[in-house]
Amino acid sequence: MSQKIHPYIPNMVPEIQEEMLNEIGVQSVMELYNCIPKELQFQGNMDLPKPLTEYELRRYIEAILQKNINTKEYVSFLGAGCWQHFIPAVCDEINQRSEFLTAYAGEPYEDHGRFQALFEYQSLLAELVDMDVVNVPTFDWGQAAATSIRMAARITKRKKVLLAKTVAPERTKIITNYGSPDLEFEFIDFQLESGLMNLEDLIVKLSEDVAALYFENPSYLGFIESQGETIAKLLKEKGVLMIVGVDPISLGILAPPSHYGADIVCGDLQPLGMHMNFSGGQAGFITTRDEVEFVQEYPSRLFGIIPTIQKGEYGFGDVAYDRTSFALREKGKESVGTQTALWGITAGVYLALMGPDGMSDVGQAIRQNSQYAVKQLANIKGIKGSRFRSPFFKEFIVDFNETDMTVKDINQKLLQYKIFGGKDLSIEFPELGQCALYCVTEIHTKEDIDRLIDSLTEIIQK
Amino acid sequence: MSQKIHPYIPNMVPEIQEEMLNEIGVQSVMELYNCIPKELQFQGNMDLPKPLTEYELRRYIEAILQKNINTKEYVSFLGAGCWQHFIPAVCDEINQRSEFLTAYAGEPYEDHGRFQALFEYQSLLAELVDMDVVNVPTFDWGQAAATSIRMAARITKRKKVLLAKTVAPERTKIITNYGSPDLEFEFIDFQLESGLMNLEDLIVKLSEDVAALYFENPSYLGFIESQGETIAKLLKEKGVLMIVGVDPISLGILAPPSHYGADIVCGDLQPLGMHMNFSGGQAGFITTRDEVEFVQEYPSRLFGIIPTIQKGEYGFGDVAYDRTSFALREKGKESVGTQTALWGITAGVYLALMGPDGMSDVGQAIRQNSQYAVKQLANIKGIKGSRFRSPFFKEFIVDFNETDMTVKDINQKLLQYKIFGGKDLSIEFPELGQCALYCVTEIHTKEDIDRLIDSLTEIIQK
Amino acid sequence: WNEPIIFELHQKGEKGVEVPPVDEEITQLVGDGISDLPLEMKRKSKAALPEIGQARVLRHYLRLSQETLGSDFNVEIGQGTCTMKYIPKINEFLVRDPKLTELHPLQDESTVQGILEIFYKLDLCMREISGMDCFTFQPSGGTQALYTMASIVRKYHEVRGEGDQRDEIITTIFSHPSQAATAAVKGYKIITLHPDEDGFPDIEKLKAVVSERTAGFVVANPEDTGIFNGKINEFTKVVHDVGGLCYYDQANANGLLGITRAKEAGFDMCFFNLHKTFAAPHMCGGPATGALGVIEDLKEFLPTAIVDYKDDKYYLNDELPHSIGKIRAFHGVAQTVLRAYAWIRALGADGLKEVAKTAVLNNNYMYSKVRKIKGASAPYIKGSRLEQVRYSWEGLTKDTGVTTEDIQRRMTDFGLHYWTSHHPYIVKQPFTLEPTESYSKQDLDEYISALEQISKEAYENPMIVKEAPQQSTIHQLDEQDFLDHPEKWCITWRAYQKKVIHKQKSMSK
Amino acid sequence: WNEPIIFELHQKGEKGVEVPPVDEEITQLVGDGISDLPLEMKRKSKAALPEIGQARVLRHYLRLSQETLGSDFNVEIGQGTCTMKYIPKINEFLVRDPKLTELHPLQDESTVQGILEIFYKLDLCMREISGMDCFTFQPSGGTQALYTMASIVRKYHEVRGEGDQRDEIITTIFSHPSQAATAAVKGYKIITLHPDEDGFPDIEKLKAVVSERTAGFVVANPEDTGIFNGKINEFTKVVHDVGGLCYYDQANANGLLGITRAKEAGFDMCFFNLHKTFAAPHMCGGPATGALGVIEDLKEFLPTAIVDYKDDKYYLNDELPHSIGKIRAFHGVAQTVLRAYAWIRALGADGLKEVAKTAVLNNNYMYSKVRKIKGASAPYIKGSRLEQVRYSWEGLTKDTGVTTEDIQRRMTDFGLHYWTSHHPYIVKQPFTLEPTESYSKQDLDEYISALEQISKEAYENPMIVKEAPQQSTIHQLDEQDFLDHPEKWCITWRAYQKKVIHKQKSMSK
Repeated sequence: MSQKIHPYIPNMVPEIQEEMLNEIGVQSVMELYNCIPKELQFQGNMDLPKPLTEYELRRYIEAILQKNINTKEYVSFLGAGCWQHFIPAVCDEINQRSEFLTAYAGEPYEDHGRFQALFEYQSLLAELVDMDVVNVPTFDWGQAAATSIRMAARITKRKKVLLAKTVAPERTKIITNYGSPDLEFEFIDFQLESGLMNLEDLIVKLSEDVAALYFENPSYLGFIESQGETIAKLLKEKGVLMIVGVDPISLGILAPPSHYGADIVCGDLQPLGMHMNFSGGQAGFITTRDEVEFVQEYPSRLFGIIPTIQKGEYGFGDVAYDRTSFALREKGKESVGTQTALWGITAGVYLALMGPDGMSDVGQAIRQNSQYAVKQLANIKGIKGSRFRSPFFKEFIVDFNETDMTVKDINQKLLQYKIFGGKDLSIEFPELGQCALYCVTEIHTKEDIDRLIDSLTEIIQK
Repeated sequence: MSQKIHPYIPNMVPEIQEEMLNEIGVQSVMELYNCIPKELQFQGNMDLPKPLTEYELRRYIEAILQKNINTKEYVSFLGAGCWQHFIPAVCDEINQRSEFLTAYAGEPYEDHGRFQALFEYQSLLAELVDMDVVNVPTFDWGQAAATSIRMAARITKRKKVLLAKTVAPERTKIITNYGSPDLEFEFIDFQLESGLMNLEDLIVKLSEDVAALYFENPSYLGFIESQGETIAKLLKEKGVLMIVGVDPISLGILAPPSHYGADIVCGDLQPLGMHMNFSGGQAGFITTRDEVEFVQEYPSRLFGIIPTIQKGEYGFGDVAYDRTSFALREKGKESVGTQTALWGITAGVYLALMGPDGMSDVGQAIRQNSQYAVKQLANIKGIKGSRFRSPFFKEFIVDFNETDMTVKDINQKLLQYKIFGGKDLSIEFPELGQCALYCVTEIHTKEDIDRLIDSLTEIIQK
Repeated sequence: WNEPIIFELHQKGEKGVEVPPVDEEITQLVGDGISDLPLEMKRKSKAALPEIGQARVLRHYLRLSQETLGSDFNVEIGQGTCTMKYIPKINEFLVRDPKLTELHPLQDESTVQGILEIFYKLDLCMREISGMDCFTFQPSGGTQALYTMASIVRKYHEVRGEGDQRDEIITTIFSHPSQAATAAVKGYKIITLHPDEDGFPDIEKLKAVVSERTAGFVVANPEDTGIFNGKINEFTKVVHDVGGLCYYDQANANGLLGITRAKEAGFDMCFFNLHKTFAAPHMCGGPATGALGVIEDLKEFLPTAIVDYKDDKYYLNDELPHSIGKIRAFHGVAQTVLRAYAWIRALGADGLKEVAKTAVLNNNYMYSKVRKIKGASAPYIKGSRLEQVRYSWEGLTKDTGVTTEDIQRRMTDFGLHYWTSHHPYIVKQPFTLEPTESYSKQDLDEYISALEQISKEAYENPMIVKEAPQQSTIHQLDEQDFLDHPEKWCITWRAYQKKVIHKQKSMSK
Repeated sequence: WNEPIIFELHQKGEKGVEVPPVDEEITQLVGDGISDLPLEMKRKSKAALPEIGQARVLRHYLRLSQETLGSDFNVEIGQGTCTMKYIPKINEFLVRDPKLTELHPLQDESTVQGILEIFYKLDLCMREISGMDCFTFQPSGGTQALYTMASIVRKYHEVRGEGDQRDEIITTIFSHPSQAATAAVKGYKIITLHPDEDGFPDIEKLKAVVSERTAGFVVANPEDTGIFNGKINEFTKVVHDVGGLCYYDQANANGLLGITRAKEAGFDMCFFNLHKTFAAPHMCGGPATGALGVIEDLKEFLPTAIVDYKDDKYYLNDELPHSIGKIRAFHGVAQTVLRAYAWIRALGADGLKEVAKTAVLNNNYMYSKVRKIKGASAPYIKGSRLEQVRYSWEGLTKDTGVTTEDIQRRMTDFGLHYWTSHHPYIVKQPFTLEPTESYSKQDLDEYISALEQISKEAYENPMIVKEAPQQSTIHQLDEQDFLDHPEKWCITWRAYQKKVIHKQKSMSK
């Protein structure tokens, strides 16, 4: 029997192979591998499961995925860096378009649409953060923060970096990984009752060796850092750059960090139209003022708008390409490569749909729903919500210390109510004891929140 | 508070409305309705549920749809005119493309792709049925059959039509509805042990008043009508046209009706790449030889390939447009309008993917799997499968008369095993008693069929 | 793209997709599934389909899709009477839910409660919108809905013993041709009313033709001209008085939602095209739905089954004593039923009324602007317009020789659709525009300015228009008699091979 | 299309989409959610985003999509080193399953067994394909995988107390620039080896630079030239002998699947770009996955957590004593992990080997054909080629003045991609082609004939090429210093307003 031709490999057809081998002037395909010595050639066959036809594959994979329970089936209060938000259908339509899905690295001519869409993303996000320069997206918030910090170190030519202790521990790991061995890190304490930065600690640790301070606002723990202006003033005195990580969906109602003195603003685009995808929806952004010393330190691609020889026509190109590692290899600014462009385009679509009012409405809805949750939680005996007294956005700490139960136990019990409870903080922040980080957004209805309240009440009173 | 602008209605913006009213020269939009007298104007507000935002709508509709149980969740043996087959992902990709999804009735220039895709559909199906003319799809098989019959009546200028009694009763209803009051119908009996047409009855009823005989092959009841050539000979003697309805997915292995003398062949495209969609995937086709008296009687659009002024370039247009009701209103051939073009394009994609081998493989797989099911059913005491002794394709009759249970009861019990049993025939064919029409295709695995066997065994032995 | 015909991509041996394999045990038990077929029923040689790898098939059809101007891509207001409105993407995602796509129509009712609920709830909405008392969603397009109504008319009179006597149906010339065509299929003689000089249907002409032979009266209102017949209830009364039924082509009710209804105008039946008025996509020409509503007295004539609700359960009700039977397989196009319901739910009662008002505003804005274009006019000036207008280039053609067909081709160069008119061309050099509620003023201005520019071209340099398209996918068709001569038309690639390629070859010998 | 910038579509008052409303009871209870914010943290005025109706936003982005040449649309073989293969549509449908898209990464393990199973099973496949012992899918692109490997090298030496001593990483000039760049970020001094005169990496040069300062050696094989280094195991031995680690850039392993593996070549680590070798889409530049495999000894250095399997359950294992920590948030790009697994399952062991063989066959066919084109050549002629080749137009440029950049623009007119090379341009007037296994001979011939025609044009009428593109979406860019001068570059629309529009206005006063 002749070999089966695979639908993905047209040139398996023997007659065609024959023709091609003739053109090349060899007898068999394996002859072309003569350059690989026998001892390097893999002997035998790979031990892989047998191939499946398309229908079998679909049935097989779908059966595996059926083992998952998703956040449509259970109500979820998980956040902590990946959040459930409303995603307009138009976002999915655009990012599922075959053209955008399969585009790679074409030129400004045949990929004009890709360039324009990414330029527009940069421009739209620029309005949200109120900054003039935005990059083509990086991997995620952690990496964006790490790069922002390295940029600051290059700009200031200093090696020391201060991090707020409330920075997401996972991001801290990424930051310090990307920072070592070149940079040194030191942490700034927070106030236990509010989460706010301990300014005294900051003052002590500030010096003219410090390149930058990095903090997040709204913070990983949900509270809003309201001392931005004061912090900026302190930093300025020592020539230290202020880098702020931000959840962009807060910026319809919260002041963007540029308004209280941030030099570099970074964050994650996932809330702006990306499905959670078990964390496959993350994408980082970095924004700065349009100053040459900042722009030159970006490792990322930056698309700029330029004229063409046709009057009135827009074209796009790479701004200051020569700074990148594509051009300069190890002499370039860090490294650049495939990152998360499609999520940039999607975030652009999201912002274009939402407009100024939409972004303000969504911020408001998140605030209101999450405040409602806290208010109702406070009525449950033994639970303190929120633990911090300061205003918060979207996330907040629920304190279970008085219940004599662990967060782990409570979350296990919540599963029976078809609820994913908030993230257990007891490992990352042992000083808080049994606390959990809950997330409430615009997609939570009153019924969803009431169900949480009722379930927790039952669990704790049992 | 100002009125909310709906995302679907941009010109609700009051300032814009103002500008437009100025251009028109009226004070208010309602003034434009002055041509509608007060007594015709609807007073009050329509009593409709309150509007939902996109997210609410999604959650609301998805919750309703969750109440359904689909054929991925239960194994289904239902067919009877709508069948579960393998649908290549490429078919869905193409028919979900925004361009094809939202195209309407553009011209050969701006809609060149639509014209070409439909011309190609016609051409591909023509190869499968081995006929030279294929129409842009009609609503469904029933309507295609009805139109084929009316075409035959116009061609022969006769009024009497013979229908095999094994034609799907639902289609018979459509056919007779479309045929009345112009045509008269008479039924030809079948042989109870085989399903095959009773040729004696046919001979009796044939006359030179008869326009056409219509039968289906493979038939609604699954058996293969093997007397095609004989029937054709009988018809020819009286100048009667032979119209055969066919399941196109059988034609990879079964002789197309043109090979045994059919003048018109019709059927349903749903097996060729359409999801069942609770019957939203149906689409009819009609094919004939390329003879002017046939072509002129099509009511449907027929796309033809023609040159453009650019040498070597293909263009497309409407063949013999003047025969249609678009051009001739009530003098046209029946009527034409929006039918099922997208399913035609999809069937084209399906055939292009499957190729000659794929169509042959799928026919073979259906035959083998369904034969296996019958063989295993025969081992269950009290069940006869299949009831007819003649060869069948995809569907077959399972006879439960000896079980002392009704098909209805058995199907109810099968639901508990997560199985949709075959269609209950006891109403449509009371002469068969408690029989059900089972459907087995290439998507059924041995495990699926074995599960049916095991479940039926348990149910019947209880 | 200059994409070949798919057969030209054939490469023997390539494969587009694989069929799921048959279990080996099955093959052992039953054989190859072919050898035991009756010899005369075995296909002798495989179908001459092309063999093409999956990527190439995909590329082919994707390119063709890009050569198709869907309403998502342009200011789609030039296909009057058929204009598409915005088709919400959310609805398209909803209909792709496997909880809908993978339902079989014969499943036990207990397992399809969700989709039955959608049918039923849409019915409730439609009743409110039209004033009718019960809807069926079985008809899968406007022509089928019209045909169904004609069937109901016949059955109604048959049941009353007047089936043979009443053999005439009356319609108007500016109604869609399907109205006449479908009634004719149902065996009726068609009487067509022409308008009065102001473009209104003429009630005197109606009075002159009604009689005891009148089975029914079918009309659109407004008609293709966009003119609303304010005396419509007098028309229906005249017909009712002689015992006929009145049915209403509301395929396009864009301008009327929440404003006026079939009930108040005295109709016994009406239908809406869900792909026009209720924002379902047209999909290159279907599948679609003509939602058909009737008054209580006619419910028993509807095709079976309709969806009903009792004891907290939705069910398929086929107890309709005088049902005309079936008009389409099973239940209709469920996806489009869902789309329409979702659209109504996104808008609510106030939103629907805004749809109507904005459609009328947009149309009157265009009406005002287009009439100012040199060479363009709108006949029947006295009738005010609702949601669409049939215009005329008669002046332009007289002045420049440029016809409406030339302009149609030229509009392609602007990436815009443009439709002339149904036959017969009562209005000379016609074109029909309908802006719906979906387009912004900026969109309308873009369309208008394209018309303006073409008018300018026609007067200054008519060849640009006559030789159009200048930059479309393809060049001007060379029609000659390739479409109308039986020796030359090629409706399939195989016919083309025989008639053209083979001929060329034999000539070149 | 001549689509404006999205800000130009702004119309005050229009709305693209609505936010889900807050329950009125909630508003009553907690207020408006804004008034109680700290004053200094309240946004003073809304973001200056455009206001646009939904249909117009959709139309805008759909048009931009049509102006983007995805690999689905062309013979995508001109982006050597980055060439995309066929991206199976079935996989795209699988990743849209809400059972994947709606998973939160912190859900209880019992509720994500399905996706963990996919991660684990892909790991098993990758082990077999590479010979490595454990994989992580956290790195979300090739550069991040390379960076992760550099981090592991550092950690490895630190744990052994040689962190400071070993500060050099060795690479080659025809390896991807990211290899050098990422190691530099990790604080390493980079030593770059140039090839011998036949294009092979030079083992003598390697021997000359290794020492007790050598931390690691990173290389692609074959390199961008398409030339395979058959002595690679000698290279790795040289490095191992001085105590360094060897890691392998297998971003593109198209020609090698089932033929040769990292293990046999002596590597300690390797990574595959799932979007190159395993047919995941590139999505305009990510998200992606660099699947990183290590030998058993290095497993404890991987970023946490990896997916493991015990007692019939999949779980997240973060007990890696010397883990470098985290490289990316949570678990990586789960969709692409699923895509790669689905692709492997569609092919099986034999299919993967066919992939490699066909990729090499296709490439050598092109290699043979392209060298026959006037003005084209392939340097380093003695090295035979596997899956790609870096060619040169040096001859053509000398003869005609037409450069590889001119040809790049001209290829656009044929609807084809074409990529020159990474910097530095060691090969003069370079272009790099990689046909992969996905394209048919007919496809390759189409691409080759475009190159032939351009060569012909260059010799006969070079202006056609130099002034290209002739019929692309836009005309030639007017670069001047708009991209490199800080006063002129405009990275956002608001910068453009300030620098260009505002200036124009003030000049025209």
